[in-house]
Amino acid sequence: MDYAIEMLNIRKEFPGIVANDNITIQLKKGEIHALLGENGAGKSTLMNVLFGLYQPEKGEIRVNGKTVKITNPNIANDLGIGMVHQHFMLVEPFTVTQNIILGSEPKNKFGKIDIATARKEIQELSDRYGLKVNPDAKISEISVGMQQRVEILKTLYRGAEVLIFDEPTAVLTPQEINELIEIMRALINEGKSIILITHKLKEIMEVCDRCTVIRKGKGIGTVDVSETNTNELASLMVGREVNFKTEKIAAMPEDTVLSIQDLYVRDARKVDLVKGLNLEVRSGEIVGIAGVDGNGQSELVEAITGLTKVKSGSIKLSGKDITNLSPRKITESGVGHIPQDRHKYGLVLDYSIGENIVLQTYYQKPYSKAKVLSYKEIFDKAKQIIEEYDVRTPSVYTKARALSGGNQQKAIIGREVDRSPQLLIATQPTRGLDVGAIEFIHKKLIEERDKGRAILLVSFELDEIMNVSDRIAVMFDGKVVANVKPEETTEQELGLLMAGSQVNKAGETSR
Amino acid sequence: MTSNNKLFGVLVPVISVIIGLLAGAVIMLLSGHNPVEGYAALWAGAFGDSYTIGETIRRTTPLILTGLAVAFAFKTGLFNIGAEGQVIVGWLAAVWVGLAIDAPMIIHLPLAILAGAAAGGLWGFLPGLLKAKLGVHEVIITIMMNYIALFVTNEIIRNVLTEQETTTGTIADTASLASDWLQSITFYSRVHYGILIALFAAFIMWFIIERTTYGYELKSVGFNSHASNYAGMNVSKNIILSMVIGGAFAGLAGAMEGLGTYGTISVMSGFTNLGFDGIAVALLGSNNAFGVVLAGLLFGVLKEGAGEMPTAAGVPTELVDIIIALIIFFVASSYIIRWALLRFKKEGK
Amino acid sequence: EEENTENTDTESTDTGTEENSEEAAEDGEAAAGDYKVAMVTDIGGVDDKSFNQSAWEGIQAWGEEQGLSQGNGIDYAQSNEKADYMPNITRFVRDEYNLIFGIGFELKEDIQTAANQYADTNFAIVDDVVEAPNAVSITFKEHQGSFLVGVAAAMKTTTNKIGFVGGVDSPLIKKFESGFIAGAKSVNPDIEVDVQYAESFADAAKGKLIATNMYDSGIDVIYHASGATGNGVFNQAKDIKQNDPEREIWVIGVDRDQHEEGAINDHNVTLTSMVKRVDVAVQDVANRGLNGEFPGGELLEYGIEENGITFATTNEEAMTEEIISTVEEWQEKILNGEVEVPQTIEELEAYEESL
Amino acid sequence: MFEALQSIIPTVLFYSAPLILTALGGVFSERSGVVNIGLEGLMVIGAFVGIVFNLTFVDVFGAWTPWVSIVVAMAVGAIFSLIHAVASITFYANQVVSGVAINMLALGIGVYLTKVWYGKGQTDMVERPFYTTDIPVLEHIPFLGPLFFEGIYVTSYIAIILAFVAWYVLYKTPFGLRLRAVGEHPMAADTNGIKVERMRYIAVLLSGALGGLGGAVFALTIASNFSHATIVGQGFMALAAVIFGKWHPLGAMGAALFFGLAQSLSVVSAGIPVLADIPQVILLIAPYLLTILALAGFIGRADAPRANGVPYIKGSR
Ligand SMILES: Nc1ncnc2c1ncn2[C@@H]1O[C@H](COP(=O)(O)OP(=O)(O)OP(=O)(O)O)[C@@H](O)[C@H]1O
Ligand SMILES: Nc1ncnc2c1ncn2[C@@H]1O[C@H](COP(=O)(O)OP(=O)(O)OP(=O)(O)O)[C@@H](O)[C@H]1O
Ligand SMILES: [Mg+2]
Ligand SMILES: [Mg+2]
Repeated sequence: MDYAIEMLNIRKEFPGIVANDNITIQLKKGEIHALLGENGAGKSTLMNVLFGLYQPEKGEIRVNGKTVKITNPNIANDLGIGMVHQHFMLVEPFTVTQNIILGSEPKNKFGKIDIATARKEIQELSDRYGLKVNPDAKISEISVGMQQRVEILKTLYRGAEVLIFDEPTAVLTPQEINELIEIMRALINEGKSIILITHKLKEIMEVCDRCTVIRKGKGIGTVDVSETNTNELASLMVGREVNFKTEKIAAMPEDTVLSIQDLYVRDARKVDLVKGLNLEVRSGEIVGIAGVDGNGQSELVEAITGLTKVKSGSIKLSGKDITNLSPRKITESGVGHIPQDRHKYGLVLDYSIGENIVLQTYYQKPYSKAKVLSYKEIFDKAKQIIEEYDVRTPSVYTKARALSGGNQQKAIIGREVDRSPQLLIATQPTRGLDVGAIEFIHKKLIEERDKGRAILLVSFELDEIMNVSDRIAVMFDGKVVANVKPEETTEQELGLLMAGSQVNKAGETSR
Repeated sequence: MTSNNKLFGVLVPVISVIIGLLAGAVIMLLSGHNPVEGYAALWAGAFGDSYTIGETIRRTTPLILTGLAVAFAFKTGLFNIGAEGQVIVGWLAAVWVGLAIDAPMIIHLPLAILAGAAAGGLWGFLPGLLKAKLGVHEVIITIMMNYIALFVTNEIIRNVLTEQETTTGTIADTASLASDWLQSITFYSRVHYGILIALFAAFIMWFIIERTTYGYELKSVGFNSHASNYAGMNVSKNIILSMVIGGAFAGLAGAMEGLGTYGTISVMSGFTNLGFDGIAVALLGSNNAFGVVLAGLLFGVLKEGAGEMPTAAGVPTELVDIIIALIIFFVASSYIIRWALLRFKKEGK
Repeated sequence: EEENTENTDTESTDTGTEENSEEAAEDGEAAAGDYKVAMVTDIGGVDDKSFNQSAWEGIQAWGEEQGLSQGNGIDYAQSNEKADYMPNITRFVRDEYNLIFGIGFELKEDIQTAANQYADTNFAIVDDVVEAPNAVSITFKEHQGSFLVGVAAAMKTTTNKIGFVGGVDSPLIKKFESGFIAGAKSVNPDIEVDVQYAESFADAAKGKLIATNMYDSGIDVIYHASGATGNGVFNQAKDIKQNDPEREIWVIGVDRDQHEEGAINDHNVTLTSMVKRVDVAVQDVANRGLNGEFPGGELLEYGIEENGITFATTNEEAMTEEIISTVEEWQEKILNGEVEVPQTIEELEAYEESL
Repeated sequence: MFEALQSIIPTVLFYSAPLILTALGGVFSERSGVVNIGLEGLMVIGAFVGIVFNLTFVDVFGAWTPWVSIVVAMAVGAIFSLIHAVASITFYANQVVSGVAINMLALGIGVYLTKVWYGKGQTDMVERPFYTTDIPVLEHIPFLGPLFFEGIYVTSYIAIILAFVAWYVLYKTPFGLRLRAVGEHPMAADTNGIKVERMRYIAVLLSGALGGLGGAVFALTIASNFSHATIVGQGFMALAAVIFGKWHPLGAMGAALFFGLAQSLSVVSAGIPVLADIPQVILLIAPYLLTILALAGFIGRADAPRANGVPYIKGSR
């Protein structure tokens, strides 16, 4: 058999934990090979071993049949292994070109970087694989999808034959995902081999040839994708049956909780990004906001939560005007929010889980009295939430930083839901989480709905929107252009609406 | 693991101090001095009799306070290089009130102390404000504010508090922290009640940071201002508050000098160094109130003891600066000490 | 004088406790054999090439006469910061020194306090005034010396513009300034004197900035009373001299003869220096103490007459016969009381009007 | 006007040169992600070595003494900064702490050795400091020549040229790209095969060399001797210049020149009749006030290199 990469019986330990325990994965030349496992199963670790960032305690790595020792990324590069990391390895203030050439820069006679040559080469590569990146753009100014392509270009520029993608689609919009799949196919056509880590079983079914499953650091086995289905993959991975279609009874919406009228919001550059938006969310319903990233969703959420000033229009919560109140006032009026970026906005990573649980309520009774904190109350509360929301952490005193993404997310959701807000805004609540965790979170959202909360779900995952929402508001160019019911539409139709076509017709039909 | 951490928390500074002193001994040997004599002199200079003990305490007092000033700002992720200037204005304000007001002690003394704290707080307010509202780096502003404090204070001493004199008159007894009783039991050292204020301030800092919602907010903003903003905290307010409280501690340090040690303020031709030493004290005390007290004491002991070294052993006082610097290095590099300790433990097993 | 001393002593017993001062007197006389003298420096340090150094030289010279050496009858303590003064003083008290000098006005409060506390010990403060029966205040008539170098500057200048660089604006330095201006104007009432303060005794960069500015504006003689800030003044003068050896450019030193600082190739930019003989004063006081005649409670002012103030003539090329003789003429006038040298800006104004 | 400029410009240049050099060192260090509060200490060491070497070897090197002195000061500065490098890069020390220790250590060692070697707290004045010169050829350029190229310290121009060199190195060469990458996102650099620790060591050593150079230039153009009072705050001003200049070599140079200009103006103004009535204290604080106003008014937010001050521990995030 012709293997591009073989990782045999790999063992990697971290203090107190065996992240990889005797795992084997073999990548055939020219295939796309999925690596599947729950959060914390050890996927990233395994790939970091292959890329030379970690040294395994045991095991053997072969490249094209030859045993190799990969002690640093340079060696991996030389062996033709490139990696697109889960958290992008891009230097933000640098341009695309600078990021790509970093570490292997072409030089001219005077020791100066030969940017022109580099740019040309990058342009060529970009054209060949249909990547469409602008070599002169700054990383901080391009979309996440573009950044990912820069990561891909980085590996291609270094002549990678084997590409590792660590959860590439977690951060992409559906459109971008489709484009990425096209790019991967183009890569395979050019003779490259790919290892793809993803939690999205549909993607595996769509593009992968084979799939290796790991669970809690142990290899479970490798299956041919053509001979399996998503249900089997899921149960292999989790070790039990997983329910995909979220069970729920029909919504019984009551009073209007959130009512937005003719909202205009500007971003930092003083460009209107929300332009005359109208939206209503009633108690007992989940309204999903569908839309391509960058159509004003973030600004909408920031406006509701008070993080950005509203230019004009009004936001009412159960009839009370909350437009341009401070974030704290808005929170106190009954808005809960699961933010998109949990590390930046959701948690103080250096605080313990317990302290994070009271991030909005620390100043209220019983967590503090007369400005003096009561740690007993705080940690009691934290223990209760950890219990209730199945947050896996050694203790409530553990720093949030040490928790896996899924568990961090569960803690945030627990915190927000526990406050019993009238309105719960969930932005990308399941990004990067495994199917088990996703199932749990969706169930929680629906439970809350059934308790009579109004829920606004913002997501780029059409699946999620279709599965969880009772009503879908499609956002395009700063406005809600359509209101549809999930059972009365298809992903295709939604996709078209999101792309802005038939704006008029859709707008008319939905009103 | 936790017990290990606690143990290391104590061991690391202790080992650092020991290595620092050993290094000092080596330097003395290399430069032709007798380390035993040198350290005997150091000891005598700091603890030799009741007088030196009194002076050691006196010297420790403002160091604790400037250490707290820097540590407090650090807790909010701010670097207060401006303790120096805050000390100076605090000193000025305290003496000013001590001179200008006629009131019974129960009013006068607290008022003078508060004036010092308020002046220091004000001096921290501007950098805090500029940082919070305009994002201007607090390090530059506090450095600039140090110079402004120095020159303006000199001007006020010369032209407002006196008529072209270099030293003001002595403050009223009702504003003085000095104590005949303390002095009499310490052979007329200048130890004064300020040490109680410094210890109380350390307690206050501990309480604010660890026990109150203010502390919770301040630390939260220091760790992650985005998340704090998200959670409804007023990030600007907390940045300003942190600089103001830090400044107030430094101002108190100045008040200690003005109301306790000297009873006057003089035109200064350079900085007092209390603020700069405060940075080292804060860092050595790992920015925690209790640590700052101990670090302040260590500084006080070494600096006071150093005075005896040239006369008794011919060793230049600067040796102590070298030792302190080395101790700070070792504490900062605790990683290597921890690593060595772990190795040691493993091999012992 | 001596009678005077006695008087002050006896009078002051009313304020101090009787026993104490008697004891002090007894001590002084009984221990005449091993009279121990020490000094506490200010921040400048014992080798500041200025009054600390001079004072220590005085004590050393005195010690030599008495057969004493450092650590054995005489000693000094270095102060690195203000907070060191008091511990240093007290250390000597406890080591039973009989006479302790505080060098520099910065030690005023501490000497005052110590004198009040330790009535058995004698103290002396240099450059300031304290009030205690067991302490003597030593000051210098710097204005007189400054007057003399002002005369020299006015004689030397060809541009009729001279400069004064002060350290920290204070009554003491104002004394230098007033005397200097008075001296210069006495020779030439129309002379322009530019005055700048660096607000630091340790800012050589500022000193150099000021000197550059002054020399550029046509000033050709600068008198500095600014400690290490003056390094910058010398540095700039020497730089000008290096580039243009023909250019007549001068610095007047302060406190001691700063001839050495002015050397540049075959030239020397130090015109003269206002020399303050702290050593003379210190030896004088030590001797009086030794003889049981400690002038407690007195203010001793050392001027030209007392040999405490002189001007340097080391730079023979620059200090021509003519200049020296003119300066000496004025010195005579000061000595015989014909000229009363102003010590403050107000007195200076009055003096200028009288010209 | 012309004359005013002619007297201001050379003063600005000599005042700023040590700050520029030291600030460039700060830029290198901080661009690589190592905070350097220790600039003051590095200047102290530079000044100490510059003076001591000059005093000791003036007979050996003659007219070349100041030049050899600053080179030796650079070397010793670099070696001294190794302490900061080892502590903050290899031992993951808190970089601010280590920098503060550098400052104390440098002054301690400098003054201690001065006392041990010379038996007193300050050295003699050096016989051969730097002197100003007219720059050949350039001095004849009309108008500009007399302003910029007459009576100038060559070291001032070295400082300015080095600023441009630093800019070229940081922004035009692979080395600079890597160094900046290490300061922004060390893990990204690591995955690209760049040796993060080595880059940081080089950067810190450069800051030591430049800080040493800055201190030596200060000592040999301005102070002429060494004592505890030779370097008092210049290092902190250089640090301020680094931040003021937004961690850019040319920005730092601009900031240092601005400080020089402000100081020079405060001195010059005292001599200008119209301004003579302004209280002295206003002129004294003017340079510092101007800096604050400039920052608050139009310079505003300055973002440090992202990873500045964060030790890079492989495998953590
Ligand atoms: N640097 C590290 N130090 C200590 N432990 C680590 C480290 N990196 C990973 N681990 C441990 O290894 C286990 C596997 O982590 P890994 O990152 O490989 O998970 P993963 O499968 O990529 O998860 P996800 O799906 O969330 O990306 C984790 O449970 C974690 O406890
Ligand atoms: N320094 C560390 N110490 C302890 N555990 C760590 C460390 N770094 C990573 N981990 C562990 O690695 C595991 C997975 O890391 P990974 O980077 O894959 O995060 P994740 O769970 O995918 O989160 P997300 O993708 O949302 O950031 C986590 O369980 C975390 O506990
Ligand atoms: Mg992962
Ligand atoms: Mg993940």
